[in-house]
Amino acid sequence: MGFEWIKIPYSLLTLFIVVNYGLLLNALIAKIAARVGRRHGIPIWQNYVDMIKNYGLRTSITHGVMFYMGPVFRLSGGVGLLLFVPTIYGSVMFSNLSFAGDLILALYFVFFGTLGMALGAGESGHPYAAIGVSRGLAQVTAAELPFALAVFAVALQYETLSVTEIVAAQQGSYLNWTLFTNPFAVAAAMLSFLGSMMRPPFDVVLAPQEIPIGPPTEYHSSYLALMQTNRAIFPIAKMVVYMNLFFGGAVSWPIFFVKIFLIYMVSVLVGVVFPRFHVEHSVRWFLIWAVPLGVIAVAIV
Amino acid sequence: MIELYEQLKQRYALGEISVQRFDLVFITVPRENLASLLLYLRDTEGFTHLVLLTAVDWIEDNKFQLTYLINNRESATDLGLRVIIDRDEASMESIHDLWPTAATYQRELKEMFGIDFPGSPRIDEDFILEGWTEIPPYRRDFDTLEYSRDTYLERPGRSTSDPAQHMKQLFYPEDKD
Amino acid sequence: MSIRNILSPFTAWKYLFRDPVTIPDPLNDRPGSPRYRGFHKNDMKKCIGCGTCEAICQNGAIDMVAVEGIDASKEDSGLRPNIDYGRCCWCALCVDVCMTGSLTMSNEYKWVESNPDAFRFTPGVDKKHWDNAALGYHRPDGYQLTGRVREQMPELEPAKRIESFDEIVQGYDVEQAKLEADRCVACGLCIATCPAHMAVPDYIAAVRDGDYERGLKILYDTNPFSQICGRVCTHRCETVCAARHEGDPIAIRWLKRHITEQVPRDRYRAIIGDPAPPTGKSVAIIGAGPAGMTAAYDLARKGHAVTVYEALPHAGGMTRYGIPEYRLPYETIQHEMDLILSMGVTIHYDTRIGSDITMQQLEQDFDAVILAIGLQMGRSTRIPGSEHAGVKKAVDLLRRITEGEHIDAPKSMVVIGGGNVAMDIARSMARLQKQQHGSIDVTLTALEDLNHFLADPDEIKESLEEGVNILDSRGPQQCQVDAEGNLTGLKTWKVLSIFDQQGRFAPSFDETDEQIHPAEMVVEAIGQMSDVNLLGEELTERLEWNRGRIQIDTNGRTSESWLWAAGDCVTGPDVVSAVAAGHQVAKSIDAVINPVEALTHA
Amino acid sequence: MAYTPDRSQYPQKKADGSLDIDLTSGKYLKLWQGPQHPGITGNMSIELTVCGDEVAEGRTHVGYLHRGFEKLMERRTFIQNFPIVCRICVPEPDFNEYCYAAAVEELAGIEVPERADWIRALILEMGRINSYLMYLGGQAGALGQAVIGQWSTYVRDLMLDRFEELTGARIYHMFIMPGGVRDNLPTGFRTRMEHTLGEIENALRDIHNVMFRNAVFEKRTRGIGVIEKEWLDSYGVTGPCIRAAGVPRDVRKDQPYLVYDQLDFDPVIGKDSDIYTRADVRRRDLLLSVDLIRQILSRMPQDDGPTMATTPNVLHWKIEPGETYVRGECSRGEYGYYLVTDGSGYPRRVNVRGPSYTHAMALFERMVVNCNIADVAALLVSLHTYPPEIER
Amino acid sequence: MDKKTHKDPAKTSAELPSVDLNPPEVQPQKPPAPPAERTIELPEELRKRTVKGPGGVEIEVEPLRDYYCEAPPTVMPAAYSKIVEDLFNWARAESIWILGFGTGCGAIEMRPLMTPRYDAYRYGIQWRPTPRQANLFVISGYLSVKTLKRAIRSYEQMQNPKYVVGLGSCTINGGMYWDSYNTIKRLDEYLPVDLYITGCMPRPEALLAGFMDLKRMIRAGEAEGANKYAEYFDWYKANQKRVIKDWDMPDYSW
Repeated sequence: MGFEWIKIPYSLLTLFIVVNYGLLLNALIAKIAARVGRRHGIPIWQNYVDMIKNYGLRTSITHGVMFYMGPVFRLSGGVGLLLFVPTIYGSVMFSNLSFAGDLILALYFVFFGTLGMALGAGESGHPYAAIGVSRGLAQVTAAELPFALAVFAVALQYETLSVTEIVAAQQGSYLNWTLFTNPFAVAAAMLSFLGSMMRPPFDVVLAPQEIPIGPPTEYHSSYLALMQTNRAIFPIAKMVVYMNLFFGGAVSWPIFFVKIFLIYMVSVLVGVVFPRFHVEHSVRWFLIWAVPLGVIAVAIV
Repeated sequence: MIELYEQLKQRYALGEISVQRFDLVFITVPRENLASLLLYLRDTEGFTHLVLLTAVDWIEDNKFQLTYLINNRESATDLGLRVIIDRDEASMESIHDLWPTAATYQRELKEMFGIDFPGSPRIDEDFILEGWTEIPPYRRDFDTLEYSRDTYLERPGRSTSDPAQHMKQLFYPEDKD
Repeated sequence: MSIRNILSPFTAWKYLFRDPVTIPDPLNDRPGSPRYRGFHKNDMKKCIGCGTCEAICQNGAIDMVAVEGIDASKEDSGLRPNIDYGRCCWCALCVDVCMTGSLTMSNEYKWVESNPDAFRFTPGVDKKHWDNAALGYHRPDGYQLTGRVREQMPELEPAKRIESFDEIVQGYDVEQAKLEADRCVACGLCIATCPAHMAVPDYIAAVRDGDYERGLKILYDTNPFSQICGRVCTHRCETVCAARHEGDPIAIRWLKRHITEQVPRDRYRAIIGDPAPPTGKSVAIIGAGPAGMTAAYDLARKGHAVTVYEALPHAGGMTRYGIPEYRLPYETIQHEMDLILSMGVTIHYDTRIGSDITMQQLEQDFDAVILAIGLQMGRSTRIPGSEHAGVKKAVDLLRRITEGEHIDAPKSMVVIGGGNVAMDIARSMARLQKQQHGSIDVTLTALEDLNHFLADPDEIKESLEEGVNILDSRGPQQCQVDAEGNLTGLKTWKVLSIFDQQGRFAPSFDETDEQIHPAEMVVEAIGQMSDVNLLGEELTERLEWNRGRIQIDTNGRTSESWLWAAGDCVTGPDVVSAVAAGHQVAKSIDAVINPVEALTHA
Repeated sequence: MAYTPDRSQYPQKKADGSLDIDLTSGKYLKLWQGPQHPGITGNMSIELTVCGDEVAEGRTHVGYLHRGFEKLMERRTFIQNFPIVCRICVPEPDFNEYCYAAAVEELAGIEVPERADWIRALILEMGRINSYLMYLGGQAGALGQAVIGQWSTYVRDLMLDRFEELTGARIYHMFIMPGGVRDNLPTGFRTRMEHTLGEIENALRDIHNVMFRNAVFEKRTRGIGVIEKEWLDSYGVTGPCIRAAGVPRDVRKDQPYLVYDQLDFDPVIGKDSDIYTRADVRRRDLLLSVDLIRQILSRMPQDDGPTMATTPNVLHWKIEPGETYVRGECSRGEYGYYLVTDGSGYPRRVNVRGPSYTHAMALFERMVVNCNIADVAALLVSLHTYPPEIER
Repeated sequence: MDKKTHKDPAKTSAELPSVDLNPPEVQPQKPPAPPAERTIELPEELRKRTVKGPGGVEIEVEPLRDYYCEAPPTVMPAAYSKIVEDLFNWARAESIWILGFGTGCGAIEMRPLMTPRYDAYRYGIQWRPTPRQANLFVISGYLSVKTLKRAIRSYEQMQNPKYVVGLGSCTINGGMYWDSYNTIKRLDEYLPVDLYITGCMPRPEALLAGFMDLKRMIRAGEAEGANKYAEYFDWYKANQKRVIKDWDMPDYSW
């Protein structure tokens, strides 16, 4: 199979749509959370303004090469994740650079950003960033474990490592979704999803009240803007993976938007109303609740 | 409270008593009796709560008055013990071993009045102020207004007139006095 | 970890479907509450610039500044509070303490500026958009930070005081005086109004502190007639007192009296101190009234040799011969005079200038001469019958009473005049009537209506209490004489107006409203004039005159370089004005006859 | 189950009892929380020496808000002090006004009209509600539950509206003056107050459901930050902190001031003395205050009458020599003013005893040892300290 | 371990050519206090020291030089194109991130702003816990000298352009602490202030009004406090050092 160059502009188009959707979705989620707090919240376009503002700041300070590379790594993690999984099933334009073994790559990219961030934040020299990073790594590792198990289960179930094929297998009826064919795997993955979305009760990494927002403490100006961009892409990309693996993918943009929104809402539903766990609590929680589910999922398959 | 005073008087040399309210009495105590008296009051008479420890500067007499206010939670009564110490080289025995929290009060007194409490934890550390170089600010001879005027500049351009002087200027400026 | 504790938090999501509670437009929807302590307002019409707001402000936020377009008057310093919002804490103490209630607060609270110096303004002068805000903090009714009500002065009961010439006013006791002195806010508005510019707030402070010796020192610095003024001063200061706007003015006069009463008389001399060493200059003073004696006191204290010539047997002038004893006991006057004389003043009683000694002699013997002869002749109404022997002049009668002459009190009498002298004679005669006949029948008629009497309201009140029948707005027309030539009464008409449209004295009457007041004696108390015969013709010729009075410059000096004039004879009847004039001439003379000394003092 | 090592041996101590902490060993990390730190209660800071996630030593640093009130008050007259005292404690300023006024009245021998006493009690309870509401938001916020703060601040704001219409200001009310209170209740105040109280009760019901009946919240607060029984006296613990330890100590009940002897209530107490219990005690105390306000409004004199006693002219007010201590039960514990007069127009000495003084300093420094750094913010909040009253 | 002897702060300010350096509207009233000879002990972590690295390598560390940049700030030019600068200014105005540092009592009225009643978020105003990401420093009331020190460091860590709003009377002319020995009187002597909101305490509505005004200034390109700070850096430093008697920190800490 020869590489089709047309895929590159198509992928960039996907990226463009996702960035905008991500920015708007983040704002919408913020508005929803604000609504629970009985207020209106930010305007829907606020994230764009913030980004322009941050890019437009006149000074920025670097603490070293890795400090600069941190957001870049993170962004490439997000972009990479997005580009190597198909966004819209069955669409040539938006299947991106998906290929046979992309599931493994996706798993790698999920972790990649965090690692990059860890290196960058470590370089920033701020003790709270260091604490945040160590918490983040511990928690992400714990949260990745059930996810990996779930992915493993799914891969076993569909006997493929290609996301496209997994999505294809779920087409037809919503009863074909992994959600119904392998609920344990989905449950394990969704618990892990809670842990990776940086929302309570698993946001001890950022924890503004303890370690002023943790790893990104020192990030500012265009670095921060870069991270904001990533914050629009990465969760969406991750949810694309979830959507593809467990919720039957999307065959068109509207379905994509709705599904992503709903998946996002899962973490918000929990996040808005709970306080946060300790990192020990959350690690223990993943190991006690999520990992067994993943194991069961694998076992059942 | 008076009974308690009479009873204490049997055992300790006590100074004058002033009854402020039915539940609040101040007694002057010689400094050497203070620690044992406090211990006795805390352990035997139930005055277990150290409400406050502070000082009053009687600069005219060149004395500091230390006030130890203790409270009996059961009988809901307060007892203020006054200790008069010299203002020069002011120093007093620490009571942080009776109430750990007294260390904080003593730190403040050291910083704000310059009263030393040898042996009290972290007594020489900065507490509230930072890099203070003048005389301790709560002493009466420290003039806060003057210090503030010299250190922190005011916004210029203000002036005021005294009504009487102003009217004099207008109506009878020739009068000397 | 029960299942309830996991599910219960999700109830929070119910608010997703409810409207937010956010205020849609907080910038405009939220006026301050009716009591809100927002930005200051000041009613320029009410503010008197007393500076009490400045005094109470613990933040030093208020400056009193002169404002263009607002002129000072006797009861308004012309200053206005300028508030620094870089200091203010909106505690509203200034509003609470404001003596006139002019200072209030609006309910406006938004003020943003880039320039930090812009936050100073004079409310009421610098126009602000909240100047007309209806809501905002005003001092609530029924509470006050300074006393409003004057301490009641203990006085003899009317029934008792009419029996004798005993002093009516008893004086404050220490407690009362402290309370009264406590009300003073020490704004000092009164100082400018007092002709002698006495340091009123300072001596009131001395009363508060109970330091009467300090108070006495302050008093005698500016007024050697303090004991007298403490009783009979016209106390114009009290008419401009800041406290009068929302309460009674401070009883400044009574506090002055209180100080003089609290210090033992034998301490006075020591407190006031000795005069300066002799300068070798000499001054003659004609008339031992307030003006003359004040000048004598001042000059003697400066070390000049002072000689006073008095035509009557006692010093004190009008304060002694014009004011009845029930208002001002003679022994008080005597003490005051003795005090002045103790400064080294020589006095010659019963010495009349012009007959006993001439002005020319004085001119030669002394470096300067002061004419302080006062107003000793009563004016006449010149109505028909006023030349009758039963028609008397008030000043003459009062002098005779003082001199201890026996006066046959008429059974009934009428007094013409609405001033203090009229009240004095009416009440004095009422006492005599009471003593001689056991009953009172005194009628007092005046042109003015009761609200415009020249007499003190207290005098009027006390006269009424003592049974004097006061008829206001009555113009005297004729003294009725019967066939035997006895005085039978006074005919009066109702007054319609006193002044014409140009403001000149031209009373008009309602002739149909005629009354006859039966009386055996009619006393005219419509003013006094000066007897200047003592000057001698030659000097009278040389001097310049102004409407019948000797012309003087601002320092009290006449056109003759050696002669000064002071007191009622040039300024009109008022004790404290006379005192002020005495100071004035003393200062002027001192500067002239002792220029070096004056320069070093200046 | 979970591994719970005995931490009482840590950090290791030297022979003289001081902590054996060698910063150069690389084992320990110095960590500053504050003053610019969102987890700190106001402008103060704590200097933590941590070993891993565990705090080996904590030191409270205050003084960032020091204005020298006690000095400033010595050069202000008795009336001039009344506007400045409320600034000592921002979230609950009224106790300063009350304690100062009561101390001055006691030494000056001024009898306050009864109506003023009722209004004072009303204001103090309103202030207590505000303070607790702020605490609840802070406690949940310190654990990452932002929504509680949104709700509680909203109802607190409604209460501020009541404050505004009663006293003329939102934060610094300056309403309780030496001599009484400035004014009567505005017309219609009772109705609006009842409405506000209803809103507060609704919000508290929600907060109870979302915050207190919350598995994660319990996980984070049960058994954490326990004040031991023997610390209660030696560290001068008062207020909800001591009541959460099961000691029914409430100045309102023990030494009733104002009109508290005419109101029906029992001190709210807890049992476990941990963060959760303290939060719960405060929540129930808040409800008690709601009830007390209802009692006050129904029992106070219904007509308008004088609310101020006659004082001497405040410009020259002097008070005879004397000294006194006046206390009240504020939302954080015992609040008191020690006032010494010397016969002049100025206080000789004023000493403000805020509950935060002992809680945030000695007690907190003791409690923070062996605490997880993630719990430090929650622990500090649970002591409910306001820095300005520590340093004044 | 050698103690670093600092130049006396007062002396430093006296050496400055203060007249032409002054921002026009802020003239110092009187010469600084006479110098008092004393040395300031640096906190332990800022002193020069030798650190043993892995493998026995000894490294000389001089924290003030190594960890901080002592170069003063520079005036940053606006974007080269007016349209771009206008766009940036618009974005800056619509996205104001406030540093969550409650320096004084005014902090209490910030919380209502963040919460339902006032909900400043809808105006593009947010709070950031770290100075790096914040654009607006609200000095909420009086500043004690001890806090001033922290405020300066926080301010310097913020990125250009940055704004300062003085909240309450105390920032204007000392407020009710005008005679306190521990609080500054004029904020503009130490930091460039864009806007003042008077009141004690200013209500949330007044704060919002201030923020709206600040937005207008930012949009108009008038809020150039950071550049002003850089331009008159020596003047500001001299003022700061005059009141912070124990200057034991780097001269500029970004």
